[in-house]
Amino acid sequence: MANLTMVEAIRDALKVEMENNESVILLGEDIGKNGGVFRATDGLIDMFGEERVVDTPLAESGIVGASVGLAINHMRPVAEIQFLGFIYETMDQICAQAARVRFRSAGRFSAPLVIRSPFGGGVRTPELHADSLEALFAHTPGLKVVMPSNPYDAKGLLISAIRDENPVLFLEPMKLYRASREEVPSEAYTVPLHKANIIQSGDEITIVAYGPTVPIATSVANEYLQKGISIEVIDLRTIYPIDFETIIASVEKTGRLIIVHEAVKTGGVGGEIAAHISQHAFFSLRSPITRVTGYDTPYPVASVEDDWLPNVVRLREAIEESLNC
Amino acid sequence: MANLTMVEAIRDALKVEMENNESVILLGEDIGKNGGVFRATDGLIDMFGEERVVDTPLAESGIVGASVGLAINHMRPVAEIQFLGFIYETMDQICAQAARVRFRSAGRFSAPLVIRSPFGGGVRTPELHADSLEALFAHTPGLKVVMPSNPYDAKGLLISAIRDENPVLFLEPMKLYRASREEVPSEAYTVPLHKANIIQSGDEITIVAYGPTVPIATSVANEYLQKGISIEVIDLRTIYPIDFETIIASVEKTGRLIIVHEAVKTGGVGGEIAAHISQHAFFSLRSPITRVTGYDTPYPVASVEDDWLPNVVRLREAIEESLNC
Amino acid sequence: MQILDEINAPYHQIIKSTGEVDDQQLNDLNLSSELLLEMYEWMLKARLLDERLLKMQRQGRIGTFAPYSGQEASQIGSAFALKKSDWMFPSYRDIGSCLVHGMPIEQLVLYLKGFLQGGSPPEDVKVLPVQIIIGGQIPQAAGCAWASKIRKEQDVTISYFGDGATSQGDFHEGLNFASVLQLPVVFFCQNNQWAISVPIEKQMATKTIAQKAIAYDMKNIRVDGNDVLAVYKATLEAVEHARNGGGPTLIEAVTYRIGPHTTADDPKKYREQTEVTQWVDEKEPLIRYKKFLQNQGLLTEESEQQLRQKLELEISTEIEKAEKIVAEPLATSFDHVYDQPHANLLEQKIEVEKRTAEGR
Amino acid sequence: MQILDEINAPYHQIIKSTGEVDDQQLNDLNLSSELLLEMYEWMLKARLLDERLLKMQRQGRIGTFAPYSGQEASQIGSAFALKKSDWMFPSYRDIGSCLVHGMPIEQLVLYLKGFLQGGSPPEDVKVLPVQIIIGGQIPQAAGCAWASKIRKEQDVTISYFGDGATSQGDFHEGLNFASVLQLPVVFFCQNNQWAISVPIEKQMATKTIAQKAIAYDMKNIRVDGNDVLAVYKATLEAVEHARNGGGPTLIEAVTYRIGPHTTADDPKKYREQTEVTQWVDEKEPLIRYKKFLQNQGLLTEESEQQLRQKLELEISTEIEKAEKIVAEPLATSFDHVYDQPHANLLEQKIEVEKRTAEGR
Ligand SMILES: Cc1ncc(C[n+]2csc(CCOP(=O)(O)OP(=O)(O)O)c2C)c(N)n1
Ligand SMILES: Cc1ncc(C[n+]2csc(CCOP(=O)(O)OP(=O)(O)O)c2C)c(N)n1
Ligand SMILES: [Mg+2]
Ligand SMILES: [Mg+2]
Repeated sequence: MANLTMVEAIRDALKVEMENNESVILLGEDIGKNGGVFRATDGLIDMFGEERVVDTPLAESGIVGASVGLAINHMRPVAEIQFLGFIYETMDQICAQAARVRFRSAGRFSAPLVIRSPFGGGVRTPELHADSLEALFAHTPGLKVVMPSNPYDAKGLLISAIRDENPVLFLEPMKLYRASREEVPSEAYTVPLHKANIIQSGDEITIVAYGPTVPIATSVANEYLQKGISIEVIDLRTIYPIDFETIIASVEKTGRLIIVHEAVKTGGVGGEIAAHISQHAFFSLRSPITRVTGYDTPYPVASVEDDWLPNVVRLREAIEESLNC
Repeated sequence: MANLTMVEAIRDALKVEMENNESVILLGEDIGKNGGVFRATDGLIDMFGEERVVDTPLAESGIVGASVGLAINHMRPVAEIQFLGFIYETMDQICAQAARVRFRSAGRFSAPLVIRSPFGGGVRTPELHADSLEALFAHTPGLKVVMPSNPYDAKGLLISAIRDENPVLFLEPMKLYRASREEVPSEAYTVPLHKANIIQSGDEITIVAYGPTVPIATSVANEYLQKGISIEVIDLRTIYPIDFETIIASVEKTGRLIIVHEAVKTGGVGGEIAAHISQHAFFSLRSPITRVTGYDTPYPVASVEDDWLPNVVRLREAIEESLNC
Repeated sequence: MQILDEINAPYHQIIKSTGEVDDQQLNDLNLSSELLLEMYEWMLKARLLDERLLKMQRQGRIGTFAPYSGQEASQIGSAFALKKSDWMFPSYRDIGSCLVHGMPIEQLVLYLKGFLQGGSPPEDVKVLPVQIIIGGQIPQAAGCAWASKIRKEQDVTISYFGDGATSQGDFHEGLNFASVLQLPVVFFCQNNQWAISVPIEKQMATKTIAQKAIAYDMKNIRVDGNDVLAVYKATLEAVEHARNGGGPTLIEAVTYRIGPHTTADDPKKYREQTEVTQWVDEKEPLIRYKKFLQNQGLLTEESEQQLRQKLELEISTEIEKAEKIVAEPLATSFDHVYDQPHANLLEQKIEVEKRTAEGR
Repeated sequence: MQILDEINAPYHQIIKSTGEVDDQQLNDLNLSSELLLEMYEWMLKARLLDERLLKMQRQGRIGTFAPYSGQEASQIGSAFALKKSDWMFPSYRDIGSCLVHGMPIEQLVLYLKGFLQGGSPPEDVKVLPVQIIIGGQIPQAAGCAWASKIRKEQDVTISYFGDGATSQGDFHEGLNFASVLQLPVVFFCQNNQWAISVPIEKQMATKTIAQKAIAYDMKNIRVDGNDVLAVYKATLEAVEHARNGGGPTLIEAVTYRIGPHTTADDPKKYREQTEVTQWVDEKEPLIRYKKFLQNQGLLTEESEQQLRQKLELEISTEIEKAEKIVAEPLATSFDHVYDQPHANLLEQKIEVEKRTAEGR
């Protein structure tokens, strides 16, 4: 056990898996001597050498393309895309290539790779560093998309992702990198993929959150608990494929659902959840499903980003609306 | 007036706009002498010369990147991406660049360009030629996404797109290119963007379709009309921004909604529509909103694609389910 | 640029288009008669298959198909330079290379019929499914070679692509990675002068593709792509260079696409038939090589006829085998999205199975 | 490769790092004393601004910022070669060039404060907002130049980027387009030896960036990027070449990033301080140019002190102006997503305005 921040837990996961499995290599921009711009790979080059912790040229499509080839030829590449806003450069190699190697070859080849990437708002980064782009990948069969919200999950989910036989996009909320510390086992352990986590159970309303919005959801839920209103908070953990079972079970109990994410509203993952639940828990719903999300604009400049992001105020309003409906 | 197929109507739109506006130029792969792989630009090089109908090198990011620069410097580029499956290569230049020029510069610059691209299933194309990827762009503020379902709309919508002050993705359903002929005015005319079209009005159920699924929806609606059940069919026309007003008004009348699209279900535009309508017409809904879409797999090989695509059979089933709920 | 002409000067040929032979190089290559004949056999097989597939396409028995007639010397010569354990990343047009590297004709036909099975070569055949996205396979090939290098295995990876592909960002990123990391990979570009309707002059400002290697300080070879022996020699040199730790090579094989881009294409829209005739007359790879073999006393019209019949039969047998096979139903696809279908996918699979079973 | 050394041989310098001057070239340039001094003034202004911004960042008055100290000769020299009507596509590090081309300091400060107004230069300043996506501006610059060419206007477009950017697909695609279409564009690469922590040897296998132009048959110039006169001369040559219809040029300005990559970066993690000291000692652009001006009798310690004070004052005034400005509220952003907000967006805007008005 060690008391770790999320970014330390991520580093720890990489370390134990590199120890466990020779095939695991890391590649990306500035992940070597520099240890990554957030230090997620700090020190790993000293432990595992330049051959397994590789500073690549500055070319995201090249990084993912090379990872596809590495994975086809039986390595376990863990690539870092320095910020998720740069992932657009790699959409072909992720969505048209990595995600389809297995399908295209009817199972003869596969590309089990992991792409790690930090993202998320509220930390005053330059343009295109904060954008939540998970929805682009939740529309791509063949991929898995995972997002931790705390140090323990981060390590366990990342180990699961590395061991998974499919390409996994592992999205790391920057704001949570050093937001808190938690006891994390030193050895390898896994947290299962496509299994949502009921963080807090409750009867009157269900909130589905993931990554950076989980702390917002739990804090508001605690607030309401004081007032005698019990809210169920579900941390999605895996964004794709979505664990609808857990959400449906919850909504069948509470009859109300709010989804909270930082991504732009239209076309976001919240819409998919709302659509699915509206259909499959139609007769359990007591009020309309609402979404508390980023607005339908590009992620704005730093001076106003806090007004753009979902926050406790907006979540409270949604809860009131839902309860009074 | 001339009796035109959709692809001819598209060519006609390009022609009249090139005549009307010197700034309009066409660029893309094989659009010159070859007239495009579907002949959408056939003959235009003879009318307007090599300077305005340009065969570019084989590089989609370059094509869109150059179009952004052309548009910033006051041209009206209409780029062709040969098949929508290749658009992944250009996601950065579309989503992180074109869509943000105006926002980034607080209105000082803008990039009014059009990207035309054929797509859609049922025509036995090789891998990645049939994929419906509109949802990726319906999550990108700053863009507009347009999709015609008939020759008349194709011309009018494309002219609107070219005249629009914002970047527009204009998606052309291959299957409909030559599926039918229709009287199309020879002169320039516009069909407004972000305005859905009620193709057939009805009382008992609303079907929202767009592009290649519109004929399916209308044919089933006609079938039901014979049986005395009236179905309202809405052709979305613009996929983003979505004309929710029209859909809500319809659902408030019918109480039932089915959305039909070829794209993969999870994360598709149907989810967004279902989510929005579930929320905003919650108390009007008499049965769960359902979606008839592609399955959650990559677009499959040609021998089985017809089983994968939404069709009249699956739409009928959804209607029965909805009516009997 | 004067200097560029020097860099690109060595345009490798062994059998000139006039039929003359560079005896020195031929002797150096030291090929057995069997091997010389075998190469012809594969070239002819490839050509006959191409013709057959074209016919099948016209009859609606297979889908869209990209003929490769005219490029057999490039495809066969290069594939002959590989070991069975080497990796191949082909594009849609590289059927000749795939054949030589062990891809059964049956398999190729299934692919062209749009059957799920078509993408899955036998276990011991290290040929990736053909790449549709122009250039997409290039950084992947670099990555595959990287894996071999990391594990200190001797396998080399070869990536095939066309002149048009050199315009793609992935070409650049892949070559840069390979050169920085000194990977055992061969980038084999068949410059067939056309990318659909776009001639090479509109594709690039350079006279050669080989010179693009200078941007990566990479070994390059420019070779007559219609001279199977020259291609074989060039590729062998590159492959051995890679195997010995020398790093990547860019090969430009100068060749010509005699047929349409695909069966959906009409080249009359954009190129003069005289250009085609001229290439064929002057440089056709099979005619040239056949003449050479005849001059060497290794082939007669008669033995060629026999070979032709044998190959036609082989092709027919394989096609028949393929045509007996039933397409995998849609439901099977669902098993190949992930190693295990997730809950939602399973539900959809069951729906599809039910629908199929009920014949809806 | 011998040949490459020849291609890249002309490493242009006018003022050697030892302080010696190439009189021949200097005379040919035929610059007035005013212009020579003006260049120094801008270099100094850029340097002083850089230092000030770094301080402001440390005090939390602006956000993350990418210092450019050490690159002033490249940035100022190149921008001096432009006409006001030429277009500039800068990256985040090209503040010096932006300044010269008319971007007010006030504007730059607003950008760094994360204010919406920061992205919008005055109407007559043809400088695009700085590009964050490495290489993204390169094909855009080609397109912008293309528009000028189509309309037969005389404007040239310049695109700035770093050594790391040359690895991106967009670099390749942009340069290929520009060379095929013979566009009036200058690709100005500041090779500052580092891409964050990645040294140039890990970025590319080539010794130079200039040689990458050979892949496009493009004019190239390799210049001492710490010699403002050499940079000016090289860029002027490229700009005039473009203006006269000669097509694009790739310039490699060899320079050095003295400071951290950004204020969020700690270079001690990955580079030796001795390397920095050595570059500064041998090649620092301001010191070198100051010496030159002193030798020419155009500058004294005293006049330099006066200049410095003047510039400090100017900078302070601009910063004060900027700091008096209030950030545009979030709601204003909604007006710049489209030319007209659509229905949904308008609804959201009203929600935001209401929220702001009610202080929630
Ligand atoms: C990324 C991408 N863009 C466009 C296409 C459409 N397309 C298929 S083949 C082709 C031309 C390719 O030319 P080249 O690389 O020279 O290969 P060749 O077909 O001549 O063998 C094009 C444009 C594609 N398949 N992928
Ligand atoms: C597409 C993309 N990938 C990665 C980054 C993160 N990043 C910002 S600057 C930088 C290094 C750039 O190096 P170089 O091109 O040499 O320019 P310099 O910073 O040295 O001026 C990186 C990797 C980015 N902004 N965009
Ligand atoms: Mg070609
Ligand atoms: Mg640099």
